[in-house]
Amino acid sequence: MNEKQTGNIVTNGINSRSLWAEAWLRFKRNRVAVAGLIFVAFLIVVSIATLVLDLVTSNEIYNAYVVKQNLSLKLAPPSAEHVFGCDEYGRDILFRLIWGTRYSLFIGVVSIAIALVGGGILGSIAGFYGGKVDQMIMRVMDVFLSIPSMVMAIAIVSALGTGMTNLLFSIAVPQIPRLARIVRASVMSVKDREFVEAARSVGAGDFEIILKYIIPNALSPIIVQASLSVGAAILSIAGLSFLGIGVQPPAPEWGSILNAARTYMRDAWHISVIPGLMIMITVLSLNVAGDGLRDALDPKLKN
Amino acid sequence: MSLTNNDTLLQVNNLKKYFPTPHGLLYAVDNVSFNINKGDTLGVVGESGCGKSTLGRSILRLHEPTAGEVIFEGKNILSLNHAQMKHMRKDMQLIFQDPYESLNPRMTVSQAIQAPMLIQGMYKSKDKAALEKRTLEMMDMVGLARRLVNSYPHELDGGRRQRIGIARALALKPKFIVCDEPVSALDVSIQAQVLNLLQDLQEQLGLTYMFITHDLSVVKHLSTQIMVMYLGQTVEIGSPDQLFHNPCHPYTKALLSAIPIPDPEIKMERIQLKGEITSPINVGPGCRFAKRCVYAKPECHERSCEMTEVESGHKVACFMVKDMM
Amino acid sequence: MWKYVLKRLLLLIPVMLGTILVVFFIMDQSDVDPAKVMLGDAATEETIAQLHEELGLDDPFLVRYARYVLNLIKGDMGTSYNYHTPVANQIAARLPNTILLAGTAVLLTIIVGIPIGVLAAKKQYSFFDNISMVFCLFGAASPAFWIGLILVLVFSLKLPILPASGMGKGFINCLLSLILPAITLSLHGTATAARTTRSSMLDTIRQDYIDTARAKGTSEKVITRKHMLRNALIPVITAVGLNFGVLLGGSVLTETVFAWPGIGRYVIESIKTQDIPSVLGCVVTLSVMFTIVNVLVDILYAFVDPRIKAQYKRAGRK
Amino acid sequence: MSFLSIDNLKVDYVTDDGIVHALNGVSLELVQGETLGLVGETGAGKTTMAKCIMGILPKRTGKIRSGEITFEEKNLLKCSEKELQSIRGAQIAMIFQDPMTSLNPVLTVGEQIAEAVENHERCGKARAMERAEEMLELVGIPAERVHEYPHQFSGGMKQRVVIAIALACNPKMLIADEPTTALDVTIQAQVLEMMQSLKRQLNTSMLLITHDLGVVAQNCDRVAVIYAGEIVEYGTVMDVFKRMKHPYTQGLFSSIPQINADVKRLNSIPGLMLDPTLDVEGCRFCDRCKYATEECRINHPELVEIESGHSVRCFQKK
Repeated sequence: MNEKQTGNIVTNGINSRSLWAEAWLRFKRNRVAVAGLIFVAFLIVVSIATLVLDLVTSNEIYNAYVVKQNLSLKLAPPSAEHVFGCDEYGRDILFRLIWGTRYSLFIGVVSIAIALVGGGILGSIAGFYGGKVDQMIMRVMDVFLSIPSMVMAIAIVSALGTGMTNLLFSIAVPQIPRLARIVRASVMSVKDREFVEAARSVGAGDFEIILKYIIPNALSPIIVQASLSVGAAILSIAGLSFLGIGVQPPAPEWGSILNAARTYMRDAWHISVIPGLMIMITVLSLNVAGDGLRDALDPKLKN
Repeated sequence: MSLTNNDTLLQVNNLKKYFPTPHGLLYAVDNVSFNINKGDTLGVVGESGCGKSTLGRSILRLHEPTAGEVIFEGKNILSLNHAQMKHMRKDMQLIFQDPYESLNPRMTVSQAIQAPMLIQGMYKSKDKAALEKRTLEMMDMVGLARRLVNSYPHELDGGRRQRIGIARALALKPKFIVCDEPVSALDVSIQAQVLNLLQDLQEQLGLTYMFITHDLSVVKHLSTQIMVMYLGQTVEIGSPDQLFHNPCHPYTKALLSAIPIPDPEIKMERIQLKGEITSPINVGPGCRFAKRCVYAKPECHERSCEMTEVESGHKVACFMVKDMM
Repeated sequence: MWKYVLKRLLLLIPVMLGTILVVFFIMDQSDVDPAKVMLGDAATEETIAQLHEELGLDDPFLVRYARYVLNLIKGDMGTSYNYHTPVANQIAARLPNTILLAGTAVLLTIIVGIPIGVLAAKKQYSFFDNISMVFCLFGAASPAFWIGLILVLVFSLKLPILPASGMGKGFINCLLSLILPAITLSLHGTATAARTTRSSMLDTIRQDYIDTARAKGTSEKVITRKHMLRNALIPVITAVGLNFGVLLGGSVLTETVFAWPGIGRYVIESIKTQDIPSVLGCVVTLSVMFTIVNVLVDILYAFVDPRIKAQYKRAGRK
Repeated sequence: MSFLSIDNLKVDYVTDDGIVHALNGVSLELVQGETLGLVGETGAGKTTMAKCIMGILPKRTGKIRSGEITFEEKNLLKCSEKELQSIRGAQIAMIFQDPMTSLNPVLTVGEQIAEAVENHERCGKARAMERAEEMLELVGIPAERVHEYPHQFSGGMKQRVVIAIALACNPKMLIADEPTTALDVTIQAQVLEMMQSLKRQLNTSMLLITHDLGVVAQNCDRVAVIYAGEIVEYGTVMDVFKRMKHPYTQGLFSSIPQINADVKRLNSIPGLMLDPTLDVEGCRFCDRCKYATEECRINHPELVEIESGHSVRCFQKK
């Protein structure tokens, strides 16, 4: 059965849907992916809300509940008052988790955005022009690729220190060659397609071709990869914090809560279990949303 | 070289297009010459790898030819600069083989038809009313229902998509159109619809076609002149009558004899060909068909044969042509 | 073919030089003054300047890089500020442990991940398929160090059957102490390998040549083994190879959690003591390991896929 | 005598976009030793029918709703997978449309031919390989190429290999699904000629699926025209080509440019093939038919024999 022939024939021009709209329809039918997306959206709302709250109350809540030590509650187990219990300084873990959301999301999203800009520029130049330029860029990328990303992040942080900019940088740089590869492959697969030649044959210039013909058609795999990379970035930042070279205490970053928890594992299991679950659910949501995007954007790949 | 007369729209002289490959130079188009008169259709036939598509794209400078001349209305377009070439593209258009590949999947029917006109500055994008009127006219002309104006290509079938491709090419009011296998991706019943449309448009608008195909029946049906190519070279050129009733080149003969005739009462007598088509990489001297030719003599392998006229307008590149006739 | 292998191995050299250049450049950005660290409290401006002169610390970047590479070839990675012994010795003592851990983890990835993927694809949409894909989703989303903590919590603290940290002496003890870290480290890779195998198998099932095989009366078992698996494994090899990089990064975390005496733990220890030559040495070692694995994967690839083998044959002749 | 007969075969595909009615009650007979041509356009159900006979319909989406396929007095649709395996390749073999994708890229052509022999004949590997070499020679490929991989062959050569696989066990029946569509004209002629002579030599019956009327005219004894999952006309080549009765068959003939006739303008069939997800009451062609009457829209015509051995599904042509 040839799909192209059996495809529905539009009877009414008004009902036409672009590929993006069709992808969105397909995405909406995937309940797991929608759940993932909703959870990610929820986390974004939470982190913005806490930021606004801190601004409005000039860190009052933050100081009172998130960082203030209360040794009488040291390692208190979950109770009605403190649903997830308290940590080694008697701070409520729920509060710390909520206020920690922003670190994971902010660093994850911003570092991948940086990597996307870098990788996007390099990859599209390599893919569009090909030849020697492509060779040169990709050889350099190969070198970067042969350094494991976590190892490179550790090297960058150890050399530059653990400031926020350095952290962003240490997560972003190792992702650049990976994204550059995806962008390059995607651009290359589009630029030789016949509709690009068709645009050339009516006299369209490079700029117009890139903007209207290549980018819209090369975007899907890039979006998918970027959404999956954010999950990977969140894992990296948690890892760095866990090693003590990421976000520094007393900031309630999830990985750094886990780092402190190690010492008290025997007496207070909840400190080590709950923040880890939080990281896992966040990354899981991003991954299922990303997988859903892939299936929706490229239905051919769906099994 | 024949002189350009008044009726000639396009003259191609010794056109060459070589591609470098890791295994050597690929002689995709090698020393091809021909004329097309205004309002005529030149059919270009050959099997895969014979360079027919590359020839079409080289004439339009979508591939930059290695050497030769393409004279369109008396101007050698290979000497035009970028801006002049862009202007020239209005007159020379291309219809593609695969209607699933040749339309930008992110553009609606109207966007696809309008894009060439905007690029060429025939209309300004703020000139909405005129542009839309013209788009609908184009859709009427190629037989696309107006209600499809905002449809996307993936919502349409192959025949309709090919009509968009034709409308896009015609939007610039070209004089000359290269049709690169425009119906070979379509089903038989749809094929006929599109072929008829192309014929009607030619009559209405006085178009000149170069029709590239592997299907000899289609070419015979449409063309006023037919050129047969083999591994980058022309082996025979002539009118459909001359070629089909008096084929001179052994390859043309073999090709004609290989077409299965849809009539059980006519039994085919096929001319045997040895081996398979190779690719024109690092070809040596001699006739490129010689290795597969049953009539080949030693000299065929040693030097290549020029095109010689066997009757008015009928040229063949074969040493054995006298024996063939 | 062997010519190709040789060529590929020779190509390793520029990639390694590039890798070391990048790592050296990153570490060079550190504002830690080696002379100050080495001299400790006894440092005066004079002695510092003197040491700078001695060590060539003020030479241009490329000169220092060249010196580092030349020393590296001789097996000299500088002296640890912390231990005051050659970094190379420190690394040599720990490298086998890291290789043991990483090797076991890769092995686990292959012998667990690939069969799960194959079975899931063969029984698409079955209970097993769903369960294993959920497992893979969780596996890929869990921070490895956290899984390590949970495993310790369960198997060392609650049910004390396995050692929580360190590397046991003697074969049995060593093996016992290897179990938890190896599982922790392999989890992410196993999940990735299973998912890649599954989707690659599903892709292969749709191929026309599977219909050809069915049409000649081949049994399903033989089709799976002979026709599907061999084709489906080609992308899996790439995935496992690439995942080795993630695994090496993860080894830093895993070794820290389990106090495994490997390079990963050493690098963190060195960062905390600002022992720059040790950090540099560790990062270089890990990167070079990954580069070598990548080349091995490339070569393996060529052996599995005759199309690629043929390309290389032709390239080799040229 | 009829040796393969299909009776009232109905097949649906269950897809995300709805149920596609691929075959809507196909009945067909193949006479021993003859070639039956099955002609139709994309989506008419040609390949579905071939896959049904072979029992290789995609398990998850392809659903056989009703019908019988009788081959030598056995209903193939009732056979167990084991029985089918012994029939496939040995009794009924199939050639696929695209030679580029129908061979397994990681196995040599020899292994792929030998596999068919090993499946059905109890002979050793060595004997099977010998047989593979014989088959290669038979289809015009030098036996020494037996150890080469598919990518080393051209399209025409690959199709010869596919034919060698199909004929390796001397099947009684051969299904050829568009065997030459992907090939150039001169190569098509070579392959068809070879198939004809092998068919005669081995006394095989053949079902030749194609959309090319020329191929049918030159190679078949009988023809069935299929439209939207139904046979609309069936008869000898002479019946169908010289005394065609169904409006669709007529439309098909007048819409192809013919090399042996001069027509100024083609008569195309207006409109498109019926959307296969729709259920229709009347004739499936009536929307495109210039003879259609009210009766055609309300009632569904049956396939009626109008002269000995020539049947048509049309009210207007009784």
